[in-house]
Amino acid sequence: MRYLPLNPADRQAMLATIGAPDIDALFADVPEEARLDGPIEGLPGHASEMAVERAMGAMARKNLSAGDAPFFIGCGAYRHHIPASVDHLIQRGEFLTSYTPYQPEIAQGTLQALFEFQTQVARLYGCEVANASMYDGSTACWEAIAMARRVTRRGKAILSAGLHPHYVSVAQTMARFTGDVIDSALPDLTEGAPGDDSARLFAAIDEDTSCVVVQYPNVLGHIGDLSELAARCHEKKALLIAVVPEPVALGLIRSPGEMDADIVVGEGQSLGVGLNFGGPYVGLFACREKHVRQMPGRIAGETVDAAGKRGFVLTLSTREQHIRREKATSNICTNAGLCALAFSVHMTLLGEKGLRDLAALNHAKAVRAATRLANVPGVELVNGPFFNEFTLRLTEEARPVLRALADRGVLGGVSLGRLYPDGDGRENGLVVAVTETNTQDDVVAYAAALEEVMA
Amino acid sequence: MRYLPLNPADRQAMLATIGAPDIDALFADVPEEARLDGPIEGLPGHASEMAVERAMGAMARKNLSAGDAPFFIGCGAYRHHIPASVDHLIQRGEFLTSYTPYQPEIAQGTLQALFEFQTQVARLYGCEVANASMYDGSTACWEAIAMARRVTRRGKAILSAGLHPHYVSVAQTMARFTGDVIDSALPDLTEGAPGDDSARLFAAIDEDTSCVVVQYPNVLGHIGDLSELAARCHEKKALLIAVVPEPVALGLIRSPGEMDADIVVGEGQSLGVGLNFGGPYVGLFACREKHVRQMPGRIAGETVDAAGKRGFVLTLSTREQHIRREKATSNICTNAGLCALAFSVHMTLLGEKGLRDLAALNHAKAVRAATRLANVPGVELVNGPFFNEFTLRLTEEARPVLRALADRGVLGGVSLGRLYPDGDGRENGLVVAVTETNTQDDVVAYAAALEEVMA
Amino acid sequence: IDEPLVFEIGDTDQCGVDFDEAPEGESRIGGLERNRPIGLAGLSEPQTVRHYTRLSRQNYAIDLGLFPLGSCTMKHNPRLDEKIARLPGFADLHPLQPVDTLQGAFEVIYELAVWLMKLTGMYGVAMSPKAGAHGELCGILAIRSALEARGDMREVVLVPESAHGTNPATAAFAGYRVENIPATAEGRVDLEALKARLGPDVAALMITNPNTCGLFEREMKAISDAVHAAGAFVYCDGANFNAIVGKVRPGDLGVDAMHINLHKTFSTPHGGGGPGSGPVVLSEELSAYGPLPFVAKQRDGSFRLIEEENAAEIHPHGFGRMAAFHGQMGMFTRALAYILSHGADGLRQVAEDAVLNANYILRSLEDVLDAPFAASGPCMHEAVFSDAGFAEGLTTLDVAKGLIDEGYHPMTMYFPLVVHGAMLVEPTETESKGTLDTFIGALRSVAERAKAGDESLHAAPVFAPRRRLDETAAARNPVLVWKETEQAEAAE
Amino acid sequence: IDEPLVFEIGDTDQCGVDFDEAPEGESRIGGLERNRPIGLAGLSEPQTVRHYTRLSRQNYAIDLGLFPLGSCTMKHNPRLDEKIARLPGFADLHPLQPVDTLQGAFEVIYELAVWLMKLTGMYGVAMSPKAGAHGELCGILAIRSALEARGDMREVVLVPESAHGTNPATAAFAGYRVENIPATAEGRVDLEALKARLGPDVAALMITNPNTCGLFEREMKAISDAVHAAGAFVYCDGANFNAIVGKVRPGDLGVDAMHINLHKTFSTPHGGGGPGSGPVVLSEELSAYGPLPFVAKQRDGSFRLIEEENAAEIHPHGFGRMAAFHGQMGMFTRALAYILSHGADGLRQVAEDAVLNANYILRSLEDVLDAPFAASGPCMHEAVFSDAGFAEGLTTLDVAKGLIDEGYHPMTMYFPLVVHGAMLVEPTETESKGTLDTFIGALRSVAERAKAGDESLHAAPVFAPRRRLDETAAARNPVLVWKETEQAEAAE
Repeated sequence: MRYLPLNPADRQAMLATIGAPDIDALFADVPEEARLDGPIEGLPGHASEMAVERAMGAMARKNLSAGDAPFFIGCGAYRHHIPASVDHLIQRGEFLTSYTPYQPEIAQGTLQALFEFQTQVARLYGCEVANASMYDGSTACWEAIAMARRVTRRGKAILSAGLHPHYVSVAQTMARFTGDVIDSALPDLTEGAPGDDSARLFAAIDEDTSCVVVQYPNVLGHIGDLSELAARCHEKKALLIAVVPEPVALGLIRSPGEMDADIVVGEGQSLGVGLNFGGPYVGLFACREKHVRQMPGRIAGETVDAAGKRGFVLTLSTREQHIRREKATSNICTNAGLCALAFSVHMTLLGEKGLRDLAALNHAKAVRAATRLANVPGVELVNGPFFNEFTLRLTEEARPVLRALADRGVLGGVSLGRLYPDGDGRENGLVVAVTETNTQDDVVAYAAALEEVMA
Repeated sequence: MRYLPLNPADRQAMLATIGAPDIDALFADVPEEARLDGPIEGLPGHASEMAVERAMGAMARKNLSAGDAPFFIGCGAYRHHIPASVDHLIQRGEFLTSYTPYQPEIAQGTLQALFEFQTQVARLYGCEVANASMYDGSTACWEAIAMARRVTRRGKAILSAGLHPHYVSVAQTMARFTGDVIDSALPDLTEGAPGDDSARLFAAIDEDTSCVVVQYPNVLGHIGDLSELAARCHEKKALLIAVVPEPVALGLIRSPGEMDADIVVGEGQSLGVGLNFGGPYVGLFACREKHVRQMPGRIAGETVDAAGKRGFVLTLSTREQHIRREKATSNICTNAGLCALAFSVHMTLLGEKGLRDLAALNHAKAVRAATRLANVPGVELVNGPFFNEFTLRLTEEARPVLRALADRGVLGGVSLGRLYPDGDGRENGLVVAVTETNTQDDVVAYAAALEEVMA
Repeated sequence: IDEPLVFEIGDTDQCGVDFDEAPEGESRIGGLERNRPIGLAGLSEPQTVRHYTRLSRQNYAIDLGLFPLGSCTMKHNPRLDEKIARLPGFADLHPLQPVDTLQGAFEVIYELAVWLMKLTGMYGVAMSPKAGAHGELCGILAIRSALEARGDMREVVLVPESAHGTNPATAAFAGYRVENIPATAEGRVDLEALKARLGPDVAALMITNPNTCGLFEREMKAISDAVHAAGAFVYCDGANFNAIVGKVRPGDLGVDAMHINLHKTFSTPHGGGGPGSGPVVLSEELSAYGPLPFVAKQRDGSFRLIEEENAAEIHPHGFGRMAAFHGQMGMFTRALAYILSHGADGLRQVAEDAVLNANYILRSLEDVLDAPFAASGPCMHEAVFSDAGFAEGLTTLDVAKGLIDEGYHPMTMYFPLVVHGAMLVEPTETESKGTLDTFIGALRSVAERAKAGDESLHAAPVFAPRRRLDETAAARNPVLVWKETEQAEAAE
Repeated sequence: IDEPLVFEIGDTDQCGVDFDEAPEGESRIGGLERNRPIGLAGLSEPQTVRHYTRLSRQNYAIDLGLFPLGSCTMKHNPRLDEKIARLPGFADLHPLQPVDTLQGAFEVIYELAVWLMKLTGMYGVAMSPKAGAHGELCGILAIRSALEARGDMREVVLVPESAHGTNPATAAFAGYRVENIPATAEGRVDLEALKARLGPDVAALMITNPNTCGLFEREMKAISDAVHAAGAFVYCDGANFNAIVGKVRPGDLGVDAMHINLHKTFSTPHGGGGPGSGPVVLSEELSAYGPLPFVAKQRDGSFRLIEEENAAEIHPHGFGRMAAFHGQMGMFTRALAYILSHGADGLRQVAEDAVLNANYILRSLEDVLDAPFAASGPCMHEAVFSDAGFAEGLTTLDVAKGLIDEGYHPMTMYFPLVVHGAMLVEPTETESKGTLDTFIGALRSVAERAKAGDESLHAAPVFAPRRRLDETAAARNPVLVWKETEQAEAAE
């Protein structure tokens, strides 16, 4: 057993010190009838590293990796190029195998990195403060709704039709038990900006509204100015929560904070983390300074040590479960520390110039791809403004088309029919994401395959 | 330029400090007619990380990786499973990006690891001392011959027919210029133990002989006791140099040092390093303590610091080129530090028990494979004793057979015709290596393909 | 040893990434261009590597030494698992790819699920929770769903005094009122007190077993029976499963739901605070309410994904999603690699060695440190000590910080709450006897100083990258992001 | 900060690797079984990771800070290159696979060769030398072969006083007698002295350009002409090619052979002392004698390997192998990734920034440190200082060790030999202005202490993992391997 340093002689010596006749004596408190007397049957024994690598490698090879096909899937998780140095750095044992930094004197590496992360997130989102990460965008979104309830002491959350349906589902799950009221709607592909239901939102805001939740860019790729929505919310003393699924967008377009959103949350996976089949990701969470004591999750703060030297600590922990128990702002404990570090390293490599260049490149490639794909007979681009993701309306159901594209080696996007199984015209919708990783060859291959399939 | 931190403003400020009008002023000493006035034509400009990864990845995919086929090639480089932790550790920036440890106060990590490496190599080889590595086995072999010349003040080296022909070639290259006499022979497949020319060696040793060089296991996989050869060498005051291409063998079979070899050198690639298409590898070099001042290469030694604490330094550097210049024992400078570390980490993970188990597993699998392959009609096993490599004699030329096996997805070994182009029966020889990485399925696939090809 | 902030050494023009050229074309962002600087400092790659490498060296980590954090199970993280998780066939998959391009991914999830169910003796498992606390929430939501399905709207969740903070927080987050159950003097749940409190308003008991005093709840079966008899459910906090994996199955003790912290028992790296992963094993009754999505194996050996579009038919009572997508795939691959490496025999050995190591520490130190439950029988994976016997003015905190100067991360402090000045030490199975002996010597020496009244402990640590940090000032006047003005002041 | 030796913490039964079970069967090792213990200590994986992680932290490295080692060119090592080198399509190839399974590997070698030839303006390149010194040997052997082919058995190689030690050692290793050529006061080769020495016994001049005084040999063309006129060859030590890559081609200056240290100019990591890689570019005449094997591109775009079985026809005059197999593939992939990343424009920028950084250091410190060649014009990639002006009893060594306490690796000391107490500082292009400024401040402060006679410098370093180590004792009584007895003594 390569991971277990004790050998039989050690074990004997230690049992002698303990004064136990054998190892079973140490399990004496386990009721004998429940104690297993040997390895569980039907489960294999230990295996060499080589054997495990072979078995897991075989499973890995049963999947089609994004890198092995022209790849256009987004919808809340985006494929970007991550510099090799990011992974190198997060694999440093001192980051990878360290604990939550409750002992700040020997955790300044993690703490300073989190402080830098918070600063980056706050600036990217145009907010005053940010926390040290959440699980992912979807849970950050619910936590924001719950926070709005605490801030406003109201229980109705109005969700935009452009909010990712998984995020809506998470909110509905939780609200079922907390008693919050969730006012949601499904996106309409047939008129106006897709998924932009501002009129509905304006009309729905009332004195019971804790918050309006709007996604930017939204699930269909649409982007629109949030300023008026923010004003309408604030008129009724409700909070505006903006959800940002693609942080790269904010290298090009205005941040929700600048447009006066109160809480901005989102998914950070695009930078540093990678696709990972949906997890682990990293939830970003930022808000106004005045609301910080209602914010969930860990927060790093600056202070000094006994010698007057600058240092960082986890702070405001009276919001947290390990101190406040049932009165905590959230039950979150372990969050996404290493993913936050990866995000922050990638952001540091980019800097403002790099983020802006990256965003411009994404947008330019997306525009070119959208134009090309919309030229395919039977395909129509429904978006007005968008960033790196857009929605196509086909003359037929999108799901079988995607299936046929996959048979031709193209991963062409997400069918709205998968996200919204109830039809109503959405089944013809196809959401396509384009990033800097897509070559012109990819676009050509996609268009050719789509023409063939739609013919 | 992601690796260049200076920006245009920095450059201007620095030129001002220097007092140079522009960068070209700093190249004033380069004759103007030779100075290039722009990037060299015909060469591309800088590229993104993603583009480089794509280009290099495309080249990588044009090769058939050993892991993607039943793989039986050895002949001086062996495919073993390397634990993932080895690569993790050698990628620590403090090891990867550190310098030769000439400043021992801030290089104890490297120095202690080298001291441990030397101890491991000396013990594995059954010798008193070892150095901190050579480039590879072939150059270590020549350095041993040159060292024998210095020790014995004689100039004739007798090479066994079982010595790897590349090693022979290196010795011949160098001897052509140094004036050493190289007495070599080609292996005979038709009688006795393959490549074992002890009778010829015994007969050739004389008063001019500086050394006899014998490989163990030899290039055809044969292993034999070296004790008598050592005695015969010592009778004539010549040195016995043993060359070990496969360190794993010494987990099972007696070390050359135990059989009284004077210098033991070899290739260390099997442990920690990997195939790497032939390099970088790591040459191992061990000898008697009394000859240490004639040993080439760097050596780490133990000492104490000004506070009396144990520490390690590079020592006996008066043998080396940076001190002794033309009187040095060798011109070697940079050696294989990181590969030596990888070897040492792998050896530490194995320990004696692991090395013995690994060797036993290699041998058992090789015996099983040899038995199976020798059952194929037209195939004969020529070895008596062997470790994990053996030679088959086919009823036809081996090279086209290997070619046909490769077409069937099996990398079946090395044809002797490739190593010894002059024929004489050797062209029917096929050297096959089997390690712990070969499954029974691999053997079955090999035998089936061979039957098909030989039919 | 000071490293400036990125914002102090970088600037907004510096960049460590090169890009391909952007194609020409119109912009389609509808006038939403950024019109103000963002303020993100960049660094070239050499500067970035150096910044984070230097920062990293201010951390303590498992790779550097023993981490005696009770209840946190900081064990060795195999590097094989890191390699496996990075295979493109796992790491470079999108969660919304067509399902037939993901069969290997589903196989990983399914295989891991089978192991978890068999190791715990449970019927089902929800894989998507993102961390232990999220798993607790999932389990409690399943319990609440089951009760609601019975038309039984209970309001209270009982939690022992010694529980992790996440337990009451979770219950509250799920809309329950929390009540505490006391412990006996020997450090276990007071069965009689529990029975007395059980009633028709109690939805569940959240219990930790082995508990946070390091003891196995001997009467677990009786506890479960009592809870069930009252129509409530038993939620087990699986944080300490490492102590019993392969030795006893929680399902055999009447547990209805239990989360498993993959990073604790199955060694996914803690990463300075996550990511975690908290699959929840569930009884047959509760499984009906588990979240979407999940993986099902079909007759032909292929895998099917159960999500919204087919759930109505196959999983009609599920309470919905806990999170977007499938859960922490990166942790699943690591955990499965770990599990396959150990196998059933190795996992059992894990529990035995973890318990052996903890008892060795307990018995090696009980002469110098007060061990309140030393007489309660063998400890499981962790040993608890109290501050009884320390000289006036010297505290558990001082001992913890003193341990830093001895080269160790401190033990868990002031938890569990039922022990005064508690010190909870969990060595795990991946520490050698030699390391334990050295650690025992170090803790003994610090403990002796605390008992002798060595006031110099107040100054500890002195050999760490920082002296004691002022946490009160940090909370009173929070500085949570870097601001330019700060830099200007610092430069003065 | 002390870490015991593996042999002190491990034992021969401990193992950090698991194996599949060995198949049953007879042994065929002919009675050669090991019959004595080997004495190899093992560790479990957790112990191994910790041992080497701890050891690593006693090293200084580029990832931690500036490495001002003149002539060694310690620059940033891109992590992309590490990733590329580990692609199974490169790392998991055997050198003796059938050649049509290796076309991508040959493409890497060929493409890199083309870059090296174009960057140097040379006709051919031998790729197989394993390091710079090995490349020198290869070049000198080619020269000797060419002379022998002419029937011209010359005996002497001329080497400037300032040359690297490998130059004379190589010439001697190849069977030549070495004679020194003096330098002028301004730090360059004395052309007149060279001309005076040239004659029919001189086989080659081994020159370094830019030279080890950090200066470009202005009269390089005249030097080459003189050497050629005498029937000899010009070997250039390419260690300092980083200063001029993309700015001037050695081939245009009359060089006949030059090795390129891939780890210096093209940033393969130094790794604590290798592996290096030393391809040698050659003139057309010398190319005919280069070693086997090598790669040739065929008309159809495929690649062919020239080795023993076809060499008689294609490369009849080659002098044979320098080493087994094809050279340092792992370094080729890294260097090519680096070259493609920079491109022709970026490599030119590399040289410019390297030279700019060095001149910035030279001019920022010449007021406090004696710069013997300050008046010789701009320096190239490195700046040389002397110990002139240090107080009695304080030496370059003291300054170097003092620099360690300031957090830096020392500069190259006592080299070149032509400068008294030489300090050779090469910052490289991958250092930022901010880092240079801080370094300049640190070196200035130490230099001022040396001039002021601050005796406390003798004690430096005091903040490093070790104080000054006794190298004399180490050499006088060499302890080169660990022995059990030592341990016993240490334990007493």
